[in-house]
Amino acid sequence: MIELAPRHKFGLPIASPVMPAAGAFGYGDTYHDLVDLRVLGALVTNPMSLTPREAARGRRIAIHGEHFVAHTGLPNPGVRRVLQQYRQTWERLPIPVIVHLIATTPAETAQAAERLSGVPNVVGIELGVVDNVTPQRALNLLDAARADGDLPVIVRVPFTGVDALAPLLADHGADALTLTAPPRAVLPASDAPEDSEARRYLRGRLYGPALFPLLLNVLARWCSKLPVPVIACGGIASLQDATACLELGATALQVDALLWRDPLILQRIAEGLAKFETSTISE
Amino acid sequence: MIELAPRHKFGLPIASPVMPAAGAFGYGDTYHDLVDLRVLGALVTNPMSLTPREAARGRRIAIHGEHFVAHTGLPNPGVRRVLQQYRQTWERLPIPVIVHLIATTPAETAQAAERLSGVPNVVGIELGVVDNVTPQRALNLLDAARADGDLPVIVRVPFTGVDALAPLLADHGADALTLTAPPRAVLPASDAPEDSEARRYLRGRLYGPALFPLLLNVLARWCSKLPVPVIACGGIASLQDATACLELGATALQVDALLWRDPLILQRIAEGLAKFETSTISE
Amino acid sequence: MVKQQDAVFRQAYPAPPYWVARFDVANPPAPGAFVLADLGGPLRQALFPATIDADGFTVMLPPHHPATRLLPGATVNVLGPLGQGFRIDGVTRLLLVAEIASLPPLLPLLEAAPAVALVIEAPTRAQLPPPDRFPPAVELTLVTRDGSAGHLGPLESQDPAPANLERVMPRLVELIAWAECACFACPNDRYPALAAIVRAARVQPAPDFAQALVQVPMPCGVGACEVCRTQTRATAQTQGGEKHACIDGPVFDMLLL
Amino acid sequence: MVKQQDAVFRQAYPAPPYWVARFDVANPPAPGAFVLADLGGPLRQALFPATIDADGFTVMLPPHHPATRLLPGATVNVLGPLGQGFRIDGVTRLLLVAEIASLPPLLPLLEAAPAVALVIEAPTRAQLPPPDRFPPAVELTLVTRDGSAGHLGPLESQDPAPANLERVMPRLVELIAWAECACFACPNDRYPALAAIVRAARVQPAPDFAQALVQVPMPCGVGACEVCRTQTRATAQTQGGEKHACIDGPVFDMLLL
Ligand SMILES: Cc1cc2nc3c(=O)[nH]c(=O)nc-3n(C[C@H](O)[C@H](O)[C@H](O)COP(=O)(O)OP(=O)(O)OC[C@H]3O[C@@H](n4cnc5c(N)ncnc54)[C@H](O)[C@@H]3O)c2cc1C
Ligand SMILES: Cc1cc2nc3c(=O)[nH]c(=O)nc-3n(C[C@H](O)[C@H](O)[C@H](O)COP(=O)(O)OP(=O)(O)OC[C@H]3O[C@@H](n4cnc5c(N)ncnc54)[C@H](O)[C@@H]3O)c2cc1C
Ligand SMILES: Cc1cc2nc3c(=O)[nH]c(=O)nc-3n(C[C@H](O)[C@H](O)[C@H](O)COP(=O)(O)O)c2cc1C
Ligand SMILES: Cc1cc2nc3c(=O)[nH]c(=O)nc-3n(C[C@H](O)[C@H](O)[C@H](O)COP(=O)(O)O)c2cc1C
Ligand code: FES
Ligand code: FES
Repeated sequence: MIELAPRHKFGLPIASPVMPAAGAFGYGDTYHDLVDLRVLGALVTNPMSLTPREAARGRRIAIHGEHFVAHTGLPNPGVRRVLQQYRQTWERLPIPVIVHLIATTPAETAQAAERLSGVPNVVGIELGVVDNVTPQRALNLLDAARADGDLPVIVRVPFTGVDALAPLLADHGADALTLTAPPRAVLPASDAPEDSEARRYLRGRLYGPALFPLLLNVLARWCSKLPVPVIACGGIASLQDATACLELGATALQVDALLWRDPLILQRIAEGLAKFETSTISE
Repeated sequence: MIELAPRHKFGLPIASPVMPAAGAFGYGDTYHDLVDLRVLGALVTNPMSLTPREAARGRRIAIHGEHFVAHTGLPNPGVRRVLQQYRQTWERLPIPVIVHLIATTPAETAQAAERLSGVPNVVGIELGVVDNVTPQRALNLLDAARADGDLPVIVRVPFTGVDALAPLLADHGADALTLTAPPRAVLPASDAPEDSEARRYLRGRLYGPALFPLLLNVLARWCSKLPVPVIACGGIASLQDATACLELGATALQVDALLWRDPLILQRIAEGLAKFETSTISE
Repeated sequence: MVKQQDAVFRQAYPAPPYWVARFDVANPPAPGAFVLADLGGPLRQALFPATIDADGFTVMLPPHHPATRLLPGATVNVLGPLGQGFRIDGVTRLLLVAEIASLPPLLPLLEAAPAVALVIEAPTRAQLPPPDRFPPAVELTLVTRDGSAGHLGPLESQDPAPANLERVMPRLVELIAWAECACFACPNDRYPALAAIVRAARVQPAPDFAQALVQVPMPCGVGACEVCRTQTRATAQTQGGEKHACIDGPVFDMLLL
Repeated sequence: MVKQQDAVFRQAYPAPPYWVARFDVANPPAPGAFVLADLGGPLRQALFPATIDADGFTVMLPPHHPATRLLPGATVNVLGPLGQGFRIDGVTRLLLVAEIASLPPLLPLLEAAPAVALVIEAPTRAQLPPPDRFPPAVELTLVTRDGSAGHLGPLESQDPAPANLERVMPRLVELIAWAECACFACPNDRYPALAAIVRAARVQPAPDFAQALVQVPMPCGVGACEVCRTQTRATAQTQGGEKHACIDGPVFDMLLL
C-alpha cells in the first residue's frame, strides 16, 4: 500500500499510485464500462461546492494545436445532492473515494467537510483553491477543511502559486499536495470584431502535453523539500511519463483531460507500474 | 513610431512592434541573408554577460511533441569582446539595437551597462534575471543597470515571477517589461538507468506553441494595470497571435525559437501588422 | 453502456458544400446520436450520421475536417454510439428545419416518415445544395438570407419582405401546423425565436413535438467533463435545470431550451 | 550566405539497418555538410548526404525518421547547405572510420580518393551491412563489439583479445599509418580516445589529417541559438575555444576536440 497521508491519524492508504484528476472522470460510475476501476488507487471526484453552481455562460472550450483551454465554471449540484445521488455508488466502488471540494469560503468549506466526514468509503478531501489565493487565505481554507471533519486533506496547488503555497501548506497541516492545478490561460474564442473583448477571449485552464515538462520541473524542485507526499498532475500521457514523476519524488499521480481521448490510459499506466514493481521486487 | 520607453529622457522609439527574442537571432548579422531587417522594430541581441561564459556541459536540448526544453548555459564571449566584434555591424544596421544583458550581480550589471551606453545605435538594454530572483534582488539589479548608463532599461520577467515582480519593477523605474521569459521545465534526457538523476533529466526552458495561451493570460491580467509598455513574448507563431497580443494591451512583441524553423515569420508578422495599420488609418 | 469500437474509414469525396466520409462500424449511431472519434488533436470529435446502414454510416463534414484526410482502410477508434437522438416513432408527417451548416444530422430522417417536408436556410444561393440531391418525395422549401433563391430568410423574421421577395415565415407556420413532429438543426442561439414561432403556430404542442439538436463541444461524451451542460426549463412533467448534451441530448425538446 | 530552398521528396525504401530517402534539390550539400529540413515538429532536422549528384542527394536514416513518412512529390523546405564538411582535396589514400549508426555522412567519400579504406564498427554481426553494398575497390574492415564477425572491437581498446578473436587495434594503427587523411564518424565521447590512437600511430600528424564529424543537435544552423557550441583546443596555428558546430563544423580537426 502507498500511504498518501502519513501524518493523519487514520492515514490514506491506496493500492496503486494512479488516479483520475478532479474534473476528468465524473463522480464515480461514468467510465465503469470502459475502465477496470480496481487497478486505480482511488477515485478523485469532479469538483463540488457546498451550494450548487451553474455552468459558465458562453464558450467553454478553445483548441490551440495539441492543447486546449477549458472553462466550465465548475458546475455541480452541491455537496448534499451529490451525496444523495452517489453515496450508494461510492459505497459499492472497489476503490476508495477522494472528494474534490471547491474551497469557496472558510465557512462553506468547513460545513462541506463536515458533511463529507463519515460518508462510507470517502477517505479524503482534495481542496481546490482559486488561482490567485493569498497564502493567508489558503491557510484559512485548509484550517476550515480540517476543523470539524476527520478526513485527511490534500490541497491542489495552483500552478503559479507553488513556491508561495506548497511549503506553507505542508507545514501547516496539509496531509498531501497535488502539484499542480492547470495554469490559467487565455485564447481567442471568436474572430468577430464586434464582440466585446471579454466575449472574444476565453479565459480558463490549459490542458495538454506541454504541461508535462512544467510538472517535472515543479517535482524536481519541490518533492525532496516537502514533508508530505506529492501527487503529480499535468500532461501525464504515458507509462514513461508516470515513471518519471515517481522517479522525481512524486508518491502518486493523476491523469487529467487526456483520458477523455483515451480512457484506457489510466489502466495502461496502472498495470505498467504494477508490472514494473512486481519485477523489481522479485529480482 | 511606437514608444517603448515613454518615461525615459531619450525614449526608445521603434518603427515596428516586431522583434526577435534574445537568444533566438544571434548578435546581428546572422539572418541578414534571409530576413529583411528593415521591417523589424529592433534587433534584440543574444544574451551577454560582463565576463565570458561557456556553454553548458552535457545535453542541451530535449524534444517533447511540439515543444522542447533547451539549456545552453547562455554562452557568450563577454560584453567587451561582443562589442569588438559587432560594434561596426550594429552601427550599419538599418534598425536600432537592444542589448540583452544577463544580470549576474549588481556590480557586474552596472559595469556592463556603463560599457554599453554610448555605443552607436544601441538604444536600450533588456535585462535578464534568474528565475528565482527575489523582488529585492531584482530591484537592485535594475538600479545597477540604470546607475551609470543612460540607456532605457527593459526587464524580461521570469514566467513564474510576473505577479511578484512586474508591478514592482514598473513602479521602480523599469522603462518597459518583456513578459515573459520562458518557464523552467525538465525532460528526461536519457533512458539509461545507470545515469545519475542529474544526467538523466535535462533542466532548461520550455519553448513551443502552448506558451501562447499562457502569455495571453499574463497580458490580459497585467497590461492594463502596468504603467509601462509591455513587450509580449512566448509562443507567438502567426499574424493572428501577434494581433491578439496587441489587442490585449502589449505594445510590441518578440518571436523566439519558432524563427529557427521559420525565419521569415518575423517578416510576415511585421508586414501583416503594417498592412493592417495602414488600412485602419486610411479608413 | 459506453463502449469503444474500431471504425474503418472507407473513403471521402466532395459533395459541396460538404465532404462525405464513409465509415464501417459494427454499431452505428441513430439519427441525432453520435460517436466521438479520435482523429488526432487533443480532443475527440463528434460525428453525426448523415446516412446509416447495417455496415456503418456516412458523415458530411466541412472540407478541411481531419476525417477527410484519412487514408482508406485506416482504423479510427470511436467511443459510442452516444447520446439521445431524434424521437420520431410513429410520426407520419415530419418537418425538418435546418441552417445549411448544421443540416447533415437531419439527413437520416429524410425517409423516416411517410410524408417529410424539409426547410433549408443558407446565406445565399451558392451555398444551397442542388434540389436533386434529395429524394423526390421530400417536399423541399429553400430559403436564402439574401433572397437570391427560394424564400427570403431568416427563418425567424416576421418583418414584411421587400418587393419581389417572399418571406419564408408564412410557409414555416403552415408546415408547423401540418406536421406531427418538427426537428430543428440550427445554431443554438436561434432556438428561442424558433420555439416562439412553434408556440404561435400550434396550441399546446405535445412534448417532443419540436426537437432541436443542440450544438455544443462534447469533449468526453459520457458526462465527466461538464463542458456540454445545457440549461433546460422545468415544466409540469419534467424537472428543468442543467442537462448534459452528451447524455440527455444532444436532441432536446426545443420548447424547453 | 544562408538560403532557403525547396527540396522535393522522391522516395524512401529500407536498406537495413537504415532507410534511404531521396531528395531533389538545386543545391545539395557537400560530404559532411548538411541541410536543415522542416519535417514538422518544433525544430528543423539535419540531413547529411549519403550520396550526392547534380539533381539532389540521398540520406540514410533510422527507420522511424519522419522523412520516411513523406509522400513522394512532397515539397520540403530546407535551410542550407550549411556547415563545413570534410576537407579531402588531393588526398590519394583516404581512411574512413565509423560506428554503424553514424556511418551515413561518410558514404559520399567512398569513391572520393584513388584508394579508400573503410572501418565499420557495429555492436554485433546482425547490425553490419552486407559487404557487397560497398564499391569493390573499397578496402573493408568490419568490427563487432562482441566479436561475432570481423575483428573484435571496440575501436579504441588496447586490451589483448580473448582466444580465437583478433582485436581491431593493430589493423587500425596500420591503416592510420597508411592513410593521408582519416575521417571519423562516431559518438562524440569516443573522439578523445581515437585522437590518442592517431597521435600514437603518427608522428606530428598535419592539421586536418584526422577529421571528425561532431554529433550535436543543431536547431538553427546559422549560429543564432548557441545550442551546438563545441569546445576546441588552441594550437600554435589556431585559436581554440568554443566553436559553432553549425558554422565552423560539424567536421572538426579531431586532434583539437
Ligand atoms: C470564488 C472562486 C473560487 C474559485 N475556485 C477555484 C478552484 O477551486 N480552483 C481553481 O483552480 N480555480 C478556481 N477559481 C477560478 C480562478 O480563481 C480564476 O483564476 C480567477 O477567477 C480568475 O482570476 P484572474 O486573476 O486570472 O482574472 P481576474 O482577476 O478575474 O481578472 C483580472 C483582470 O484582467 C482582465 N482580464 C482578464 N482576462 C481577460 C481577457 N481574457 N480579456 C480581457 N481582459 C481580461 C479583467 O478585466 C480583470 O480586470 C475560482 C474563482 C472564484 C471567483
Ligand atoms: C547567476 C545566474 C544567473 C542566471 N540568469 C538567468 C537569466 O538572466 N535569465 C534566466 O531566465 N535564467 C537565468 N538563470 C538560470 C535560472 O536562474 C535557473 O532557473 C536556475 O539556475 C535554476 O533554479 P531552480 O530553482 O529551478 O533549480 P535549483 O535551485 O538549481 O535546484 C533546486 C533543487 O532541485 C533539484 N533538482 C532540480 N532539477 C532537478 C532534476 N532535473 N533532477 C533532480 N533534481 C533536480 C536540485 O537537486 C536542487 O537541489 C541564471 C542562473 C544563475 C545561477
Ligand atoms: C473556488 C472556485 C474555483 C473555481 N475554479 C474554476 C475552475 O477551475 N474552472 C472553471 O471553469 N471555473 C472555476 N470557477 C468558476 C469561475 O471562476 C466563475 O466563478 C464561474 O464560472 C461563473 O462564471 P461566469 O461569470 O463566466 O458565468 C471557480 C469558482 C470558484 C468559486
Ligand atoms: C544570470 C544568469 C542567467 C542564466 N540564464 C540561463 C538561461 O536562461 N538559460 C540557460 O541555458 N542557462 C542560463 N544560465 C546558466 C545556467 O543556469 C548555468 O549557470 C550554466 O549553464 C552552467 O551550467 P552547467 O553547470 O550545467 O554546466 C544563466 C546563468 C546566469 C548567471
Ligand atoms: S461531453 Fe463531457 S459531460 Fe458531456
Ligand atoms: S545550430 Fe544554432 S548556433 Fe549552431
